[in-house]
Amino acid sequence: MQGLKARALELLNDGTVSRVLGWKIGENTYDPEPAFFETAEAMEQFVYNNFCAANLSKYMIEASKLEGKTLVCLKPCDSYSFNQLLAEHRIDREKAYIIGVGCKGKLSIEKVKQSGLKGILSVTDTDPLKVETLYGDAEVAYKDAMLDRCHVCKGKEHVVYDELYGESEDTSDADRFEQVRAIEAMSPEEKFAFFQAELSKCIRCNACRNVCPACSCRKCVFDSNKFDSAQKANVDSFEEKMFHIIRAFHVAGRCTDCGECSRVCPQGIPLHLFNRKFIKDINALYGEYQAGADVDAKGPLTSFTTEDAEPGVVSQGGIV
Amino acid sequence: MQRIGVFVCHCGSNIAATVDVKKVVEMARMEPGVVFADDYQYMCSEAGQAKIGAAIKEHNLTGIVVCSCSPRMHETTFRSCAKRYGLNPYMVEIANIREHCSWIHKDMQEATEKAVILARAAIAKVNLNAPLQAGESRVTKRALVIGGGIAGIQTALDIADAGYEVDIVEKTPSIGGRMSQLDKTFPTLDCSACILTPKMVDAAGHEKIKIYTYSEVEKVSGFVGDFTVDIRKKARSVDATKCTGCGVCQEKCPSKKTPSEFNRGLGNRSAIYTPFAQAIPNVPVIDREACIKFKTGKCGVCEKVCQAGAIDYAQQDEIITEKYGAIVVATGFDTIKLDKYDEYAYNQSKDVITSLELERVMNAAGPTKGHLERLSDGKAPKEIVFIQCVGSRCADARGKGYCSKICCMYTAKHAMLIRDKYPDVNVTVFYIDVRTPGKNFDEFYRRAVEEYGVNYIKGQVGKVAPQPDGSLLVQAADLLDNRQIKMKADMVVLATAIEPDPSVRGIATMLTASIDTNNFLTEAHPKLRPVESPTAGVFLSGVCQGPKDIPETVAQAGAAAVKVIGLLAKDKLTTNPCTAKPDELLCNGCGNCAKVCPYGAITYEVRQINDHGIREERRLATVNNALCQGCGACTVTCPSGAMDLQGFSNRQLIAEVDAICR
Amino acid sequence: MSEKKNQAKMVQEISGANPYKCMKCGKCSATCPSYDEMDIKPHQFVSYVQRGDIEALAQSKSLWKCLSCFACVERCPRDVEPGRIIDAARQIVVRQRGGNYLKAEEIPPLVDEDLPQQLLVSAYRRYKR
Amino acid sequence: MSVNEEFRPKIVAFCCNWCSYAGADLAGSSRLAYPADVKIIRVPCSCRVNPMFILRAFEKGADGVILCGCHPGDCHYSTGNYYTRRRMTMLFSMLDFIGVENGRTRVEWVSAAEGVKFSTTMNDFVAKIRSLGKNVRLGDLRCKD
Repeated sequence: MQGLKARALELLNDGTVSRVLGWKIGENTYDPEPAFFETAEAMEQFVYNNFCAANLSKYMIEASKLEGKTLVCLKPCDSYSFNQLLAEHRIDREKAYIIGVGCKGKLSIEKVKQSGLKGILSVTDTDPLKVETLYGDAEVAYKDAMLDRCHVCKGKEHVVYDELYGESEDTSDADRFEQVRAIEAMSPEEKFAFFQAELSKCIRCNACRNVCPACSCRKCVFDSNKFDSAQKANVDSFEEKMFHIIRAFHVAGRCTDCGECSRVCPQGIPLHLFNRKFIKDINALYGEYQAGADVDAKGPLTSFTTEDAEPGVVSQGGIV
Repeated sequence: MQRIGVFVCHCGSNIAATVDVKKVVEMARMEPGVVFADDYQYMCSEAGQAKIGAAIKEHNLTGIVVCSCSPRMHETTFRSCAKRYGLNPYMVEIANIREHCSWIHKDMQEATEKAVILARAAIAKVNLNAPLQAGESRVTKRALVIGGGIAGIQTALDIADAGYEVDIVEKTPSIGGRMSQLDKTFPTLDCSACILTPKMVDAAGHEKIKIYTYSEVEKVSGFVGDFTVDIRKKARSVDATKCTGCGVCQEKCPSKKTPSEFNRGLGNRSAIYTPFAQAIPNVPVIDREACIKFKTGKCGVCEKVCQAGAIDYAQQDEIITEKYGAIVVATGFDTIKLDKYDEYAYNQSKDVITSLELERVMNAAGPTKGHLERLSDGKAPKEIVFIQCVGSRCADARGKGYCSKICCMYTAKHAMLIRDKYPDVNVTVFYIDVRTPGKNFDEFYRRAVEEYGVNYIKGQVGKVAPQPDGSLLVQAADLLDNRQIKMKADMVVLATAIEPDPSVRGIATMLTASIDTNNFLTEAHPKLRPVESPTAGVFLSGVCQGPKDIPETVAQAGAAAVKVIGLLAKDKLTTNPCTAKPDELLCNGCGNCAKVCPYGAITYEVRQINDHGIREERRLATVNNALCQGCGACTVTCPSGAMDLQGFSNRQLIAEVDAICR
Repeated sequence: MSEKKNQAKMVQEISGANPYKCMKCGKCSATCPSYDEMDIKPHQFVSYVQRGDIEALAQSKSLWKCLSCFACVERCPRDVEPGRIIDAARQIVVRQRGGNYLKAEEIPPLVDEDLPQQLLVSAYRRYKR
Repeated sequence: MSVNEEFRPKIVAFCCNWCSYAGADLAGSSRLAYPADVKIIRVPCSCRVNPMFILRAFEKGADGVILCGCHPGDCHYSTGNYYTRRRMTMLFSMLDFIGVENGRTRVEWVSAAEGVKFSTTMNDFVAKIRSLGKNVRLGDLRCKD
């Protein structure tokens, strides 16, 4: 981390970049948050540890409007989001100096809590995690504290960067579509019950939308009057019901499966399932597609072939 | 708030018999924005339109809803009516309570309820309508005719005679089409070539007509008044500017075993060939598939014998890009394949032929020099059987569901000609129905029976079986005599169903002209706009639109020409104002809309904007209204909803949905 | 529903044929190998069904002269398939007589070497499900 | 009579102006009946139909939504219905994924010449919706217990 900080400071000091986009120390080891650093003093607060899960690419939209270059730290999976934003002209490559930072799987305090520990005072980001609690010390295996998304890691490669820092590790040890398949196998009643239970937790805090690098519209359709679907207050109930389906549809073919939506949901709704379902369908019907892998690729919903499957495929045994 | 007038049409009894129009009026009055509602016998009539006009003035209407027939029928009528009375034409919406309601429902209460809902949806939409201004687009004063048969030639001549430039694109090496293959024509029995050739010559010599033979349309873009077309001029391997048409090359060409397309495969042609003697242009082409020079590199006889030095083996396909204001499709027909009709032994016996093949056999320039003879052994037939409706009027997948229309008449012609020239030959025609609507047509058929002694038997043939002695056993039932017939014939002629030339499918796709399940092009209205495609600027001529004979084809060709002339006579066309429109405050500039635009109408530019006090440079989508055709593909691709479609906006469509589901 | 109409409906149901699609082309009669021995000709079958006169059809010689060769079914341009109609009429008669479907295993012992092949084929066609 | 026969579903049919709306007109002028439950909304092209419209219809009480366009390859705008095909496949799959009966949505290609197909399609779709009964699953999930 010190090496990364030193390199960032060096680039800041020699004027290569005007600011650094990274993570700031939080109250605890486990809650670093995204931040811009413009001075050496501010850089004192800079941190990069195994809890730095936040995807910083979306902040580059605002950073692209600022004078000078912004140094941005991107993990391998974040670099896909960056590329996708680049493909959609939302950010300026010239305004970014990318340090591709190494990642060995990011940790989640929620996972630590899920292991049954209460009254957590401090936690390390080591393997295993050493946890100090009101009730004594404990250990949690690294893998067990890792975010779900890291179990289906996209790999060690950064798809875009100016320089690399640190080692990465492919932490995938699970089938990416396993959960989607499990739901697909349910009866309509079970599916409905599952999503009813999950979605009824939603409080429309918009955290998923705000964090999502694909949800980067200047003004969300749910906030505009273009579809008579505006206002968070219940003028009508339309947006409440359809928000998540529409959101998933709007990012379909553009979502890089970064998993931020599920990570930030205060209610723990597995929102990534909607996106993964679309990704799985797209892969099955229109060929393997990873948003952000190639800036020049044609998106699956902005292209077609004359031999595409008919929508009736859904009722004829589903998309396999 | 709009001030809306609702006008409910009785359409005589077409609507009023099933829909309680008074009730619709009454219910409409209760809808938001409605300040006036009334009904009338015929809204589209002069008096009906005057009623609308009076209401616009009297009630100061800002929008109107007409509950009547399909908007495809009278939307234009009511829009111009509104315009006459000072209302923007795009403030008019139609509730289709005839085709979509009164004509399909029997129960009055049910139909009335539905009509009320349809009216409500239209009212909800008009509440959100905004006045739109139609733009203008230019008209390229040149027409393209695809297909150089009698339909295409006639259309081109008529357009050219009116003073406009016309190009004909013909895929074979010569214009002339199917008609050039025919021997005689009904009901006058004049020689087909004698009446066609002068037209071909006229077309070739006309200063306004340019003919591209051995060429195909490869790409079409643009829209009415301003099409851009790529024409592939296939390499002829002969320099048309040097060739004198002497024909020596064809005589000397050593490769003479290619079945002649012109003679329907009944004779052979050389590798370098003109399809027939009167071909226009009289410039041969080298069939590179058959040419020894192209296959082995050795030969070059034609080049050696050509005095003019016209042979050019190195010639390449050429792409010509040209602009047109109108396009006429005249791609014609072919006979269907008979592979699935084993019972007629077409593939087993050379003596079973199609009627089109018989035309070639009867023709003096044909494979038998006009002698009626069996193709198997060259013997003169004594007994000829004609079978009608082969593949026509079939409900099964083997044939076509429609009547091919021309077969009854040409069979009568064939029967008559044979009996006239060979009185000792017996001619039997097996028919299901004899259909002869047309001037002098039934008289013609009766002459075949009464004067020429052609034996007509009602009953479809069940089977044709080649016999060891070379004859053909024809098995049929005489339905009027109630007896089964087994007769020996020397020759059997099949009145084979016709179908649109297979090339029409690709052309229709390029032109986005709609096509029916039989591959016939659809007309804009089956009765009122029979020579226009629903796609603006595309017109139909000849059999590509439906089976028809020569007189009908020529008549339709003229009609299509008149429509083209009417279009080309205009200097400007008003464009559809229902185009896509981006909201610059919402646009992300992400580029997805341009990816789905079929017209390349969307571009991006960086502009300074003021977003509620924030001034910044943004990359924004811009729509070219002259190019946008208003499909709306971009509106759904746009994640922020910045792109909307005028006349069919998100809010308008949602209002309709809400009104229907209320 | 009258008995007449009922029977006509039954014929349509069993055969799956729609007699109203017939355009009276006579290709069935042209094709039929048993034409001369039939009193009601194949192309007339449909008229009897249209009129609801199944009784006459049931009484006819044709019922037992049809070989079920299905040449008419094969060649009918309108998918009316008179062979199926006569077959259906035959089934109605058979059912009335109390005879009904044979089970497949009951067939071999009944097979007589002198039986015409057509009969067997027709039987198999009818009993295949 | 069973309950389903008395149930009159609300059905929204989006029809493209060039093919399917004309097909519906042809069904009308050919007097080919289909239930009055079907109400048609005219759109220029099937690709104009935003999934939001479909969800909106369900939310407002529709029991079935059908989208009709030109046959693939015959789109008046060349390519519109190809995008429709992908979009609707995705949407329908998602609705199926969350447990909405997949018979409630349908896409059919109906040309201007296919009045018969339009009518049989609508009859068939209405029968399907009647058999599925009232749409309850696209209600507000949070308001249900």
